[in-house]
Amino acid sequence: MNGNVMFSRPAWIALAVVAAAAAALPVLHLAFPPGHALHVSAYAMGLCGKFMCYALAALALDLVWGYTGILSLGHGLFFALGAYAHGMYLMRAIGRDGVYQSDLPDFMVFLDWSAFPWYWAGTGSFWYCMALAILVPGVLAFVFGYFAFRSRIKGVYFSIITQAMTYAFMLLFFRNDTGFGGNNGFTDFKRILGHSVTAPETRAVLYLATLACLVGALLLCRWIAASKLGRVLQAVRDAESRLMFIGYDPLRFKLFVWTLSAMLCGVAGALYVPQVGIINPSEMSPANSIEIVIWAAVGGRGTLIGPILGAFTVNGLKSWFTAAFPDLWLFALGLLFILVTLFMQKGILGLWKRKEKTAAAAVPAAPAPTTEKEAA
Amino acid sequence: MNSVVKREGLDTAHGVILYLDDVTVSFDGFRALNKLNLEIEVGELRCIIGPNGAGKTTMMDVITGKTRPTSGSAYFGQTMDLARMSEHQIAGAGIGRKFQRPTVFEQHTVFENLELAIRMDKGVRRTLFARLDSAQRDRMADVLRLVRLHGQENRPAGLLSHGQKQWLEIGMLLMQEPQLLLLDEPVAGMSDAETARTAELLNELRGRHSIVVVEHDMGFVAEIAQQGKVTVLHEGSVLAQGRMDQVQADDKVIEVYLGR
Amino acid sequence: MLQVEQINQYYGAAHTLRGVSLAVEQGQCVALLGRNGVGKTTLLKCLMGVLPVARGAVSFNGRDITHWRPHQRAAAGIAYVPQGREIFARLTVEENLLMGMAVLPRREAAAIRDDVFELFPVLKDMLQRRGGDLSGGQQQQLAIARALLAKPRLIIFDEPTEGIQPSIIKDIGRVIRLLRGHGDIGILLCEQYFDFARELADRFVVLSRGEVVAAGPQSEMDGEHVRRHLAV
Amino acid sequence: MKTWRYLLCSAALVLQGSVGLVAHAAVAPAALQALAGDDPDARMQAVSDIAAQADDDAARVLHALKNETLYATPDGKVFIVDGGSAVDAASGKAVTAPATLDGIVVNNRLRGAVDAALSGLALLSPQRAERLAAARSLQGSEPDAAQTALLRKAAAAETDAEIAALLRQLTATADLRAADTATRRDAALALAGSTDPAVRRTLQAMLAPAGSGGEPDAAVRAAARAALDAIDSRAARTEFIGNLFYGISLGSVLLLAALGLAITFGLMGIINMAHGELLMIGAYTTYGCQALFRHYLPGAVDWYLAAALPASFIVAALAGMALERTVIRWLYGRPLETLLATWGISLMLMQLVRTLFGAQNVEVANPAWMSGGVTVLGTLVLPYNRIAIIAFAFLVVGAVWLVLTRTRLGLFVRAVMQNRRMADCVGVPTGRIDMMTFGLGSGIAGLGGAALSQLGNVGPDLGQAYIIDSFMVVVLGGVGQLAGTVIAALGLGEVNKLLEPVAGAVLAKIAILVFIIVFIQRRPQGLFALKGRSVE
Amino acid sequence: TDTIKVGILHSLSGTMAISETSLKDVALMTIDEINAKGGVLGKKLEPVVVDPASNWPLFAEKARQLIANDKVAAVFGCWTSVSRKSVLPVFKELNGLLFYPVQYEGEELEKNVFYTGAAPNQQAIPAVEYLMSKEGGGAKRFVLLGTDYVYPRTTNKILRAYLKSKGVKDSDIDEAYTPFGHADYQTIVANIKKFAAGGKTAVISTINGDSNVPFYKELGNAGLKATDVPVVAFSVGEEELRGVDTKPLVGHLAAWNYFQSVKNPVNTEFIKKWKAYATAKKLPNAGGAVTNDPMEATYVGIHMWAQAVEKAKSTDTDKVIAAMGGQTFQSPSGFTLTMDATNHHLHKPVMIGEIKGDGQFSVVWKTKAPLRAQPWSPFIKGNEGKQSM
Ligand SMILES: Nc1ncnc2c1ncn2[C@@H]1O[C@H](COP(=O)(O)OP(=O)(O)OP(=O)(O)O)[C@@H](O)[C@H]1O
Ligand SMILES: Nc1ncnc2c1ncn2[C@@H]1O[C@H](COP(=O)(O)OP(=O)(O)OP(=O)(O)O)[C@@H](O)[C@H]1O
Ligand SMILES: NC(N)=O
Ligand SMILES: [Mg+2]
Ligand SMILES: [Mg+2]
Repeated sequence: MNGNVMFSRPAWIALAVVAAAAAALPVLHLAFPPGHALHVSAYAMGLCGKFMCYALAALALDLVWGYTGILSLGHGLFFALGAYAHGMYLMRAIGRDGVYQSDLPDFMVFLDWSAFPWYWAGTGSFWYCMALAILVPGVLAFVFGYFAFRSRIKGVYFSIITQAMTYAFMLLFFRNDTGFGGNNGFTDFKRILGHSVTAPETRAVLYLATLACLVGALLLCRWIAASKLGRVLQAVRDAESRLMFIGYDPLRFKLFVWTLSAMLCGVAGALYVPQVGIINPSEMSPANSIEIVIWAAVGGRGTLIGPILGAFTVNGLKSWFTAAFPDLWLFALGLLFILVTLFMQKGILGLWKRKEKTAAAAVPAAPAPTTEKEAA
Repeated sequence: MNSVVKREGLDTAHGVILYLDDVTVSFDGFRALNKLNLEIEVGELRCIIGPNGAGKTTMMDVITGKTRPTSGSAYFGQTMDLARMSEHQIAGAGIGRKFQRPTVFEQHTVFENLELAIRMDKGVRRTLFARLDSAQRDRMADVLRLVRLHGQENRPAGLLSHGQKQWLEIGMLLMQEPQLLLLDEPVAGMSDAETARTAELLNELRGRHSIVVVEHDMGFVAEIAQQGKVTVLHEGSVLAQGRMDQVQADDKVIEVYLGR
Repeated sequence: MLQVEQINQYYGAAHTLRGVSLAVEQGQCVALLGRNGVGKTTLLKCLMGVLPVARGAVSFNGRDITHWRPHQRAAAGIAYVPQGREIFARLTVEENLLMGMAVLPRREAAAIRDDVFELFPVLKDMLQRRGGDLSGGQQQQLAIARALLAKPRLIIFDEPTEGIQPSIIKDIGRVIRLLRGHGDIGILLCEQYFDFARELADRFVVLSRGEVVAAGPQSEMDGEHVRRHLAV
Repeated sequence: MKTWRYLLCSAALVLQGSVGLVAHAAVAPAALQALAGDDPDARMQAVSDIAAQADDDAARVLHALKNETLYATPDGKVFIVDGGSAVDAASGKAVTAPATLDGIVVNNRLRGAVDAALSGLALLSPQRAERLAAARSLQGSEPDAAQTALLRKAAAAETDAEIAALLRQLTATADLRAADTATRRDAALALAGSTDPAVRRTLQAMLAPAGSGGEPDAAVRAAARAALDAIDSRAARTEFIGNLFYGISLGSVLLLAALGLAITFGLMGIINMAHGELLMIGAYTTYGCQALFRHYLPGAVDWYLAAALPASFIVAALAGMALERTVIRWLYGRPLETLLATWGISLMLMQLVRTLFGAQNVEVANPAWMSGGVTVLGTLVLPYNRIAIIAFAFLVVGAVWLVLTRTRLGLFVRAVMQNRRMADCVGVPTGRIDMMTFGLGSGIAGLGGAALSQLGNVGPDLGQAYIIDSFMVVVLGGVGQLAGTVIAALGLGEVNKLLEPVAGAVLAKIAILVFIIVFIQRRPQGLFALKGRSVE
Repeated sequence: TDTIKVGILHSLSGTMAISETSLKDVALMTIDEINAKGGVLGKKLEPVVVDPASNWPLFAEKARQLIANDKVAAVFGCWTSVSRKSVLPVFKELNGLLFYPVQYEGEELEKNVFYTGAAPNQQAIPAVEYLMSKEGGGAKRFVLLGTDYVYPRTTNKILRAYLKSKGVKDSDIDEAYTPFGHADYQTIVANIKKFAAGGKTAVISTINGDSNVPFYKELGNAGLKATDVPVVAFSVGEEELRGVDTKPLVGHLAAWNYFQSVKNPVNTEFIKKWKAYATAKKLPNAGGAVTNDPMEATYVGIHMWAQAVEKAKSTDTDKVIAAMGGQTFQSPSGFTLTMDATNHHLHKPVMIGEIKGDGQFSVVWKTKAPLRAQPWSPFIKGNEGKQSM
């Protein structure tokens, strides 16, 4: 718990090893021809890249949920907004190669629009869109959070309004008139900064960028969690009112992590969209946000590494199951969630930690009144 | 312990640190406080007693911003209108409080509980970059010893016993270095010996901080009140006020509170 | 009636109770003393079944209840006034009192006996208020009233005077004395307020670091070695 | 126009009392052959010819045509086939059905003609209900002046006030074309009470500029304008009342969907993501009951709901109790973990249903007494199934309220949910109460599912459609507040339905969500928040 | 290897499972059928089934997995347009082959895709023509009602242009959309009623998926009969009607290129095979198994692909594409369907059916011969130059 060291030495080493191994994938992908024993397929690399985006979202969620006790059922929205922001650039980058050979994206031509709506202004610039990918979720989170935290909305009340928010955005984005491609969203991207999105080198670079962002975000979150601010956040989670009486303004702290977390999610979304090749409003569906929560819970919340592990585990299993047992995989996944909750209270990471220090098990399950607070 | 640092904005020119003026708090028609008037002087140690439900805790709630008065006003110093300040602003302005039911950060260690309480700028940026300096460390060590939790500093506070939590909360209060300390039943659940220790501690703090203590333990009250004022609350307003021996002899007080 | 033999309890790796034994006889009041954090509450929780015991046995009226659930113990006639009151915060005072009679048959549990209102008149005025809105002392009174309503054979008090105004402490003392006077009720009283305990107790048990370090009849309670264990 | 011709010839025949006289005449084979043929106009004519016969045989053939039990051989012989038995339509004799039979195709045009012909036959039926239905079915088309006489006759013969009024309105429509201005004006005024959309059209046409087919006489125009205004203002009122009703109806659906959750989540604090699947279990149980009735008690199939309600309660409650004992009981005090586990349960239950019943929806039919609706204020149809569901929702709420507040069990439930350990210490068997409470919540969800099956899909995704709304309702009302849940459900239903005509379904839904977000800002603990210390 | 792998990419879970599951099953049945006759090029077909779980990015991932890892020769799959859009880039990049069996909005033409479902001119326009005819009731006013996404929106855009060209005024057209999964049609049905008061009205429904049941139930109970206000649907088939009590809906219409009730030997055989398959594989609800248009389109698609492979003597994508053009197949619809060499769409007959009490359709109108698809609808501006495609 305590400590100004960000990681223990073995943890640093483990992180370095895993990061290096992950960084090796694209090298193997490029260096060896398909069929070679050491070749890593575009599929495998793409999968891994996609999972890293998910992991980044789960990590961001963990900062607000695991540390600060704010259960967001709307992080999928921030993720999707980041993705849409980058998607706008990618749509612009298609240029006149679309079906209708217009400067406008096909869906706008189809809606008989003759010019870009105002909010598309400047989206031809990659960096502007990158900024949007961070700022749009950030500003939305800030405004939403400011009002919600100021009104002292807590617990499930907060969770449910975040869910209402993402649901409302989903419906809004489904509308064709909203100007983001309606149900189909954005797809059929051609190039990014002049490079073909399907070129192996582009993929490798995207992959590496994702890896860098993930590691960077992990270090950032870890640093925050280990700082005194991290302990204040945990105090917000456990006894917010007590915190006020020793002079902290929980609003600011909550707003800080909440906004930061939304921005990290935006980054994850921005990295996600060129790698999977599509963004559409179903990414904003409430179920997607719940899934992010589940990755964090499966991996072990409040641990930062846990959510990353969780995102990989759940999605890895899902990818495997949907191909291996297409008819039955939901049983397996459902069962996994139940078993994890029942037998691994601290998620996957808990298993390993338990071995590490048995003493930690002495921490009792929170007593009844506290849990009521959490529930209410 | 070092003396209280003068805080910005607190104006105690008239020697009074807290004014409660005709404060009324009603809950759905029930008046927990009824036109309560109270003044606490700078450096004073005031004991407040009164029957269960007299409104003592509610009074502290009003002072700390937890409850807003239905009518009347509460001022910290000459200028700070407590009814217009939020809880954290009040705490930041220099009012510290120990709750009747011990409330500590259960998931944090004893050490972290004290660390969080340390007096400093409690903004986001400062907190993010905060490092303990050696003076602060020393102070924490002092306080740990004072509340007799040394050796326990790495235990999660949730694992402490009831009495230990009481102590820890007092410790946090000390770390906060407030100008006005509000102690709601500080010795409830403490053994006689511990009560005596607490009395000693308060006597030590006397003069350096203004202190308001609510207690039902008459022995303890007598020990810390010394020749100072004791206020008796009843049904939301002051029933009697005076030296301990005067109050104890007051018929009304005996009737509603002490019993025969 | 209550027999505790060599019970041990652990919080994780911490050995909190180390072979504690004690007994409470019918009509007797036993005072449990000890400094903060020595394990008094833990012991009482073990007796109530809220915490499991690792080793040792608890029997009540000759029956081994070591592995009984709390509600079974309550049904057998043990009532508990916990430290921290544990009021049902969102139930009204009346409902809290009705909960006290959960073990009684429906017929007997229909109305609240008047004797508790005689003892704690304030509760009568506050029947429709939510338990959680009461002041600390009022809640403590409510907790005691709730326990009394169960018509228990053994009452376990964990610091019943905490936060209570002096006149009512006296009343509580009178009640305990009255209960003891009945002759068929056992009382286990954990108390920090030494004078109060000494006045009421027939026997005492002193706990230190999870062990019984002294025990004996009330007459020995002021003895040097008892005081030593209570001093800081 | 056509409709009228069929009606009037048959009605005319009946008026002349000819029904008895022509009884037992066989249906002309030529008409039947045409009916079985390909030429649409010939088929229409055939219906007309058969209707003109206006006897029981004709009625039987027309009914058979309408009910898809009329078959033909390739050479145009027509048979009525009902189950195993066949009747030669031409002779009315029972025969064995030839092997080459093929159903006679009816399209809407033909069906309309058949309906009108049958209504014509029914207009003078001794059964009031049949006459009323017949008179109603005549609304919406315009008679010409020559046909009015017959209607007048029917109206004169009519003893029932409501039917007579309908018929009079029909004749008034015709009078609008009378040569006499006074007649036209009276007719226009008489039509102010009409609810027939066709009347409105006619009146509006009268107000067109006189040159382009409008009414030339100013007084008649004024009368028409007045009648039109009366009709429009009544229509606006009716529409508003309709929206109110739709709101209550939607609210009651939300309520039924959310009520179980108000217990499992509101009271017990379990973030029960499998709540939707408990609804689904209730709905599938209803489906199962319907199937059993269809198979074993085909005569009583309309009463399958009587068995389905208790059955869906019990099945869902048992499922809930099983979940509670195996999974959820380990998670008390860890509410957020319940989200994860119940999500897993939800996935498994959905897949289980997919495996057992298929991914497609299954059919749950409204019992006959719940099909259709009652017409009020002339045009507003309140479907019986909606009315039944509103009533049912309030019944269930009442029952739950009684159980929770008026019984010892209810007290124990609330106590256990607030402080499980202390409830245990005062002697409440908490395990059993937990199980029963979760079972109760689940059972109510099952009831909700049974009710929802009467309105919408019964499929593996049924639960997913309601889960989000259910959570919104419970949270908006204030967690643990039954009254809040009721108000929130009805409130959301109303707001939604009042917005929808203005904003459209999509924007209305978005507006509702924004409303919820804003509302919670004002009341961070929901509509019925507790105040005071007890909340902390 | 001695088998040829083919991919089946239909959602078996999530919201689209309701429609797509039976396409997976019919695909497996068709593959069994081909294998029973000796397979293709002398090799057995080996189906690779995956579940993209109604999740569009997962569609793309699974498509890549099928093509790149499993090396399937062709993929049969997708239902919603968005799922097709999400896999398109993958098929283009890896030069795969997709057979798409569902009616859709057009505005697309990809070399790597063969469209065996209808384009708007093969379904929507004939249906509206029919409604305007005397036989269809001579509708003058139209409610265009759909789920809010691209297929309904595009279809309605085309229909609006078409109706205008037929002299229907804008005030006689009402367009309304509901979100996916919308379940409360009270207001909508009331509005239809109100609108219908203005003259002979027909409703053109592009409501998709789960919303249809509540819509039809509301319609039935609110007393809107098909003889008054007929509803013609483009996404409601025999499979969807299994979840509805159709007695109150008799007479409402659907337009497709195939109905189960079509009478011809090929269809009789097709239905028989499907029922036998459902029973043999113990599919849930096998007793009530029905066929529908997208199933037929799947069936036709797989057979045509097999024929093309035989013709090309290879499973190589480019060779198969070349061989697909002009392939014909005697389909259960009773017509011999041809694959258009230039636009990759099937020539299809159009049929209009009215719902019967037993959940089947009676065909009340059909084209004499298959129509060529116009993926680029002439009713959409900017498509003028694309009519030769
Ligand atoms: N939120 C509330 N709703 C209703 N009544 C309340 C509320 N808060 C406090 N009260 C009532 O106000 C009165 C004063 O309570 P308060 O806690 O201030 O008493 P106190 O003097 O601190 O008593 P004690 O010595 O027992 O702690 C009590 O009668 C209590 O029941
Ligand atoms: N849930 C817990 N987990 C671990 N340790 C605990 C837990 N609860 C209490 N302890 C520890 O066990 C010891 C005994 O606690 P207990 O509450 O029984 O003390 P007590 O004698 O009742 O003290 P007090 O007089 O302060 O109430 C204390 O050191 C406490 O820190
Ligand atoms: N293409 C469709 N029906 O979405
Ligand atoms: Mg108090
Ligand atoms: Mg204790």
